[in-house]
Amino acid sequence: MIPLDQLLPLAVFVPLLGAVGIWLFGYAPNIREGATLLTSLVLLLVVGGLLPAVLAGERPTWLLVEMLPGLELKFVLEPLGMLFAGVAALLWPVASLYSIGYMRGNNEQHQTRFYLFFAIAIAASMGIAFAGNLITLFVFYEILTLSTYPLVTHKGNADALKAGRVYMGILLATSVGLLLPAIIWTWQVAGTTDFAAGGIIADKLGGPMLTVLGFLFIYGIGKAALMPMQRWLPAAMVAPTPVSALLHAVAVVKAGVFSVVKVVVYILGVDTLAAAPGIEWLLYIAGFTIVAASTIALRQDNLKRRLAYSTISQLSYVIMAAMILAPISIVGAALHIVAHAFGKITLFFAAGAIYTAAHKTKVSELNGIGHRMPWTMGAFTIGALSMIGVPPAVGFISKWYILMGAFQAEQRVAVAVIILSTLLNAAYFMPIIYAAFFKAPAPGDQQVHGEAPLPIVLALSVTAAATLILFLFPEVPFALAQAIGVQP
Amino acid sequence: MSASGNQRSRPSPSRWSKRRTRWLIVAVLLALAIVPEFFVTHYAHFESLGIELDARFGFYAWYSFFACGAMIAIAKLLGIFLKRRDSYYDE
Amino acid sequence: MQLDGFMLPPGLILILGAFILPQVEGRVRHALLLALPLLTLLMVWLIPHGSHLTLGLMEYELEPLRSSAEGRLFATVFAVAAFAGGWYALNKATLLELSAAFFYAGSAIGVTFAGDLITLFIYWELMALGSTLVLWANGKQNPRAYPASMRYLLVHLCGGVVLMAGIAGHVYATGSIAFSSMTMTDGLAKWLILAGFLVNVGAPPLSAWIADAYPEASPSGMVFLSAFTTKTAVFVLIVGFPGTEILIYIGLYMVFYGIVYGLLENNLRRLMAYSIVSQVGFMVTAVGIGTELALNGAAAHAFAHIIYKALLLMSAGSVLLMTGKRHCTDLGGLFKHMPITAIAGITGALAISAFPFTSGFVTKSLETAAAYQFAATASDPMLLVWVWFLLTAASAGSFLYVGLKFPWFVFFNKDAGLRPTDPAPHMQYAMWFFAFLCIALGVFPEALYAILPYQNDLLAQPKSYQQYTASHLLSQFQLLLFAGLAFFALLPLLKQTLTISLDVDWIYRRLFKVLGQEFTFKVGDLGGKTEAKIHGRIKRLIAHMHGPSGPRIHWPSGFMVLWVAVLLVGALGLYYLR
Amino acid sequence: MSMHLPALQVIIPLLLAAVIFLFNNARIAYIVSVAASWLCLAIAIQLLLLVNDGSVIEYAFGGWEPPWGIAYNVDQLNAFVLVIVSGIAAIMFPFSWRSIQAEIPASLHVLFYTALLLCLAGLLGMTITGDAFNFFVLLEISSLATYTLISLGKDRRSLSAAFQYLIMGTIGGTFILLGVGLLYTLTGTLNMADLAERIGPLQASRTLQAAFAFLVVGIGLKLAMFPLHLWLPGAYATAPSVVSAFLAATATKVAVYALLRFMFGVFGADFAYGEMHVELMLVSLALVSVLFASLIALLQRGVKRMLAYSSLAQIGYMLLGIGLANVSGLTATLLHLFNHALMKGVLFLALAMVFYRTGGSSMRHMSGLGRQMPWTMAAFVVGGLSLIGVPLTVGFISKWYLILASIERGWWPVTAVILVASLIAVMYIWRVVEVAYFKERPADLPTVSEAPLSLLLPTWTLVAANIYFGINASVTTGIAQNVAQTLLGGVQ
Repeated sequence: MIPLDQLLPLAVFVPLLGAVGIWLFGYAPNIREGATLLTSLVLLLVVGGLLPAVLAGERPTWLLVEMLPGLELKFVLEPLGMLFAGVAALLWPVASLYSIGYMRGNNEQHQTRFYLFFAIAIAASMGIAFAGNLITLFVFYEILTLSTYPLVTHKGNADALKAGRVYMGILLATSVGLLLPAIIWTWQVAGTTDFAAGGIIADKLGGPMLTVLGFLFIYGIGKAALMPMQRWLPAAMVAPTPVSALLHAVAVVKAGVFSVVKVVVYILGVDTLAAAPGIEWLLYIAGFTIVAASTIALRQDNLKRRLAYSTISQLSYVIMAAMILAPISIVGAALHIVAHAFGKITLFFAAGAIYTAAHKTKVSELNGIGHRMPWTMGAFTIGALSMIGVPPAVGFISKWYILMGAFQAEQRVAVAVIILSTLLNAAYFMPIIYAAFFKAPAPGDQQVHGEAPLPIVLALSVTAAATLILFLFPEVPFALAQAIGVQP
Repeated sequence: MSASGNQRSRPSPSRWSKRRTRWLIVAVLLALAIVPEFFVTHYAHFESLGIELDARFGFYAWYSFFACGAMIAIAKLLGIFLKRRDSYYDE
Repeated sequence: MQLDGFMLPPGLILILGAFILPQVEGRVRHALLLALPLLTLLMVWLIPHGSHLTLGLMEYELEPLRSSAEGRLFATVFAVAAFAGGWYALNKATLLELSAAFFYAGSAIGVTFAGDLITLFIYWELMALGSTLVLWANGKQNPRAYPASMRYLLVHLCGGVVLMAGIAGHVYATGSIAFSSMTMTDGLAKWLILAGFLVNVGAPPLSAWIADAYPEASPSGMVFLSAFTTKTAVFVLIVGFPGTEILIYIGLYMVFYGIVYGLLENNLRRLMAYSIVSQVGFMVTAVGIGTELALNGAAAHAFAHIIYKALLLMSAGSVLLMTGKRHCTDLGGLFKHMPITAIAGITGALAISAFPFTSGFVTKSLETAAAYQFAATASDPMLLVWVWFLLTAASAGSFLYVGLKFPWFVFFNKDAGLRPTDPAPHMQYAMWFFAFLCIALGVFPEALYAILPYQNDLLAQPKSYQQYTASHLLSQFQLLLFAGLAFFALLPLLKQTLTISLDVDWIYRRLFKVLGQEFTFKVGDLGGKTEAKIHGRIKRLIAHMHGPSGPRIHWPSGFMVLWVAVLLVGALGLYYLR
Repeated sequence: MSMHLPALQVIIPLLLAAVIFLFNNARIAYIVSVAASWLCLAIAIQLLLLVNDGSVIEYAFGGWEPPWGIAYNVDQLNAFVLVIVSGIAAIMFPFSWRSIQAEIPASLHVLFYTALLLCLAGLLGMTITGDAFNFFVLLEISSLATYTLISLGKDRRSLSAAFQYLIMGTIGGTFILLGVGLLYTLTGTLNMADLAERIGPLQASRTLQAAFAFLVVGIGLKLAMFPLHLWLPGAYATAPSVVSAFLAATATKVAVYALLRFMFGVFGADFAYGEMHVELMLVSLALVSVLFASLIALLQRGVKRMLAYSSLAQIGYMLLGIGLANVSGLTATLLHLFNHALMKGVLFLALAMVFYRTGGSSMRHMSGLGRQMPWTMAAFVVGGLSLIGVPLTVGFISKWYLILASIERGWWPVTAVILVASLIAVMYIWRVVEVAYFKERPADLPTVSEAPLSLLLPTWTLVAANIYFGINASVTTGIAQNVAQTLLGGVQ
């Protein structure tokens, strides 16, 4: 049995080792894919091995290197990070399975590069999840941005290039332009960047300056896609679907909102922040983002773009939950990271399955497709229900805690936003479901295809099932979410 | 009474007789409903509040008639503002 | 998980049935369609009162199997409605509609057995989904069904999430998820819960969804739809908000809203939909009064209403099915051709009008009785006086716009030249069955009284339910006959036109659309354009600054020497002059 | 032997320059130069280790004690710079052999190595000397060597660039000489340590102020401070690739060191900040320089010229650090001396490899190279990321301290300018990345293969250094912080 504090860095190094393996075996696709799958399973074991400890209240620490005097790269195991890492580690094997089906089904180019950077991105996600201080988080945050750039521009055409520019531009501009000064400022003020329950700012900074710091952090974390920093996300949809699925539904965007929650809970401190004047504007902006992004989603005919805007909206749920600044809403925020991950990856998987099997990308082309691809569209339905927050899908649970938190903090705006956005969510998802199952195919639509390749169907069925199972058995994520910010 | 009017725009004798019998039946029924009023005492529901309107002679008859008349009138009036072509929302 | 004996939530029988139905064919399916509701009914009555099952979800202990008197009453009539509806739909409805309807009915029964708010909410949302599926099932036959269903779904999800918000707030404030009377708690959460319930009950301002969506379902589909959603909402109001005064006003509004819109309506089944609002308004008013008698009245009226409204809709649905016509203006003189349908329709019409010896008579009287019985002790007696007079007038009005209008324009009036026949035998049987129940409940009300929630009250107040006194019978006859007089006397005013009536739904069906078109939301495009503009501007600026040849520009050395001088002189000057 | 290390540091390259000129054999010249550079590095590291505890080595040349003789003083500051300069030389010199094959006629190779060694000797001498006049002499040695090196460029414009640099460099040298002369008339000594002692009581003297102004402007010219920078882009862009790389990584660094040495070692921090308020001038010029140079860099078609402008911006950062006048700011400057040498070194070397294979270094030449020269372009990307300031590279470390300093100062606009310039850096670096990885290779340009190992190896050594000192920056930061504290002394 490997000691806990060594298991922690393994979570980062296993995917990196996998990346090396993928690179070395690039000439033999079967071995290469085997390496991906094997690595993802090993990672799952490693992360799974950490779970009992964190539930038992242990907080193992592993110091990588002292980067600057007083500034270390270090990892600390902690419930919120465990939650994020757990989600990513659980979904990586599934997404790998899916990728194999998708990349082969569509005869994509540069598959080695694809798997290589995918693995690096996962390593970066693990680094973010287990970061023990802001600087470590920032380091892996930037690595994630850079390692996903080749994935976004995978197709290499003019569109991809343009999208890549927007992607890099916004993510780097926010992280370098806002997040970095925020971190340095924090270091200067607090003398540390370690995550600590209750925050490290306390009374060292107050008044409007604290509000400014809050804005710098939340906007600096561009991956959380708070408006008007959201444009990179729809742009990134030019990437192959597995990328959109795992990275832009799970790893990258979740890294964003995870960081937001982490900063709010462990750096700024919920109570400290609540006293900052005007901080509630962040909540209002998040609320606006939820509604506005949903409204835009309504108008998108491209399925992946619709999902992208839905993601923007759902991310702001987490931000809003965090900015409600109530203990219960933090639980909601953490659970929503999990809930949204499983639901949205299912939706993206389904979009990719449709593309692979039927070569369709538009909502308006989906009439009657549910009869051809019952599994895919069934999974899509479950994912959509989870997005709307209808039981028995896990989306209900997170929404429940966000609402409770809103009542705890008496934030009625948040309640109103959730009500409105639920309607909008339904308004842009339900027509797809109806069209797929109840509308007759357009004349001339041959519909000669059947279901997507087996790995794809398998993957999306697994995540859809997980969406339902997590509703019935939310104990583990719930226990982790409740332990966030609590000194063991 | 009927929208498909052009089919029966000219009055016919049979129609007149039909209408007359109909009214006759109605009149008899109404009379039958009023007659027992002389033998039955109504109970005032809000006696304790000093309201005895509902115990008056033939209260249910005239109250019903006028209430219905009023409701039809109000509906007709509102209809002026609220009615739209059948295909209003489909445009 | 803890379970006494082998009891399962009865609603699950129908919900599971919904998934079994597609797996079987022919006779087996027919048998299941009839047997499952009856099995459910049996289960409903086998479960003794009390809570029998706990399930852990999140940090809460759910009680999905709590039997109570109110719940059992509603569950009973839901099972009966599912049975008769299934019978009526037997061969005609699509498989999907049947499955959806069973899912829907099972969820409704689930609500009646919910011992806690979370279970309640879960079934509540499942109901919304199930009922939407019933509408979707008719999408291929009726192109209007889909848009209507989306509006329907959105209204219900809105109600649902408002309810969820309220429940979350309530649970946060009280720490308890128990579903019981909420009249004592206070604050936003309570009002949100009430609002959530009221959306389903068809209360203003969102009353329009009933008339908007239900008529777009198939003939059998609307029978199912009419039975569950609004009545489940009445049930939760009875348990959660007895005696909440605002319900009196809301109920009265609904009563007259239904009558006025019903009078204006030309589409038969929309007329029926408006009458649902009106009738449910009676129940809501009674819940608002909140005495035991009033609650009994509301419960009993809901029971009777489900049956006679289903009967009316079966009749109207048969007409639609056999003639393809849905408007009063296209129909008339069908009595001779569809006698059984006509008899069913007339029976239902009489029942809804509270004609003596029908179910409506005995149940509606309970509600009016509650108004005057409570008046003496109420804090605001005059309100109750108004309630009584208005409800009495509304009883007459019910006869006017459904009791007379429906049979008259469809089965009598002038012959529209249609020559249909009565529908299929199983549909006739279903209608006979409900017609029988309408009369039976009117003649033997004791059976219904025996299962009403507040037995003590009934025994203590003999006068209140002595429906068949001479005085009461006479008053009721007068009320109805003179309403009839008004109907025939003012018939020219009731001339039916091929129109619809505007309602609050105008806001979301027309206004939002227009606004959306006017102010097209283009945030994404706008952002992109601005970005491009800024990008271009920066580029031009730099190019301008750096000269047209860009990188090849050559700056003379003298220029730099000048700068050296400037800098030195500047520095020295600065130091010396300081 | 070890006691003569300070003298050997300069004498070895100086003597060997003469030796290879006499041998007049290119191959021998190359081998000797490489050996010299490695020896210098070894000495520099040894010196740094000796003074790392904060002590100062005083070495009197030829046994003549100052003020008569020339003294070499080694402290942490100049030992640090010595390591930078000789370290870069140790990497660049081996690289040069292959590189100049393609750029310089074979007949000039010996001359090239001679000039190179002279230049190195000059730079090391400027760093190590404790004598103001000796500083001037060594400056001229290195400058003259530099002019020669630049004029060796294949590009015909290199001649005019070298000439322009010659004029400007001479003016700069003259100003420095004037400043030193003024100091001498005022104090009667040329030894820096003595100067510092004697200047103390003379704070209000006009002559002293004039000396200060002449020195700052003169050194400003040498380090290409805005608006005295105009010689730099032309010189860097047209010089042979390896010369550009060497100069970009060392010459301006030594100039910055000179500024620090005079400001703090001679005039003293109190005088420079308290009396002269040099920070106002430095900060305002630095800010303009950072923004202006970054924007111009964005517009360049030639990658080398783009990097030259980027260097101007980076010099702006260093001046900014001095101008911020606190420990973090000076730490940032010192770190950036080191870090910028590493990152620009990689970028210029990568360009040199591109030039070696394709015969050019414009955007067009780089089109589609990502696939044909993967290692070269990977090195370029790492260097670019470092320049942008991405974490785990050295650029991040400098930027961290610079921003920290501006925040400590509470000068938010300065923070904003630093960040904006970083983002512009993203844009100009990414332009190259996109061209290299996404554009197809133009049809008229030949297909090329990866650069030879003898070029890749030095480059990737620097790449590794970029990453290593980006991850484990405790050592460099520790030295820089120590030095900064010493320099600032009581000021704060």
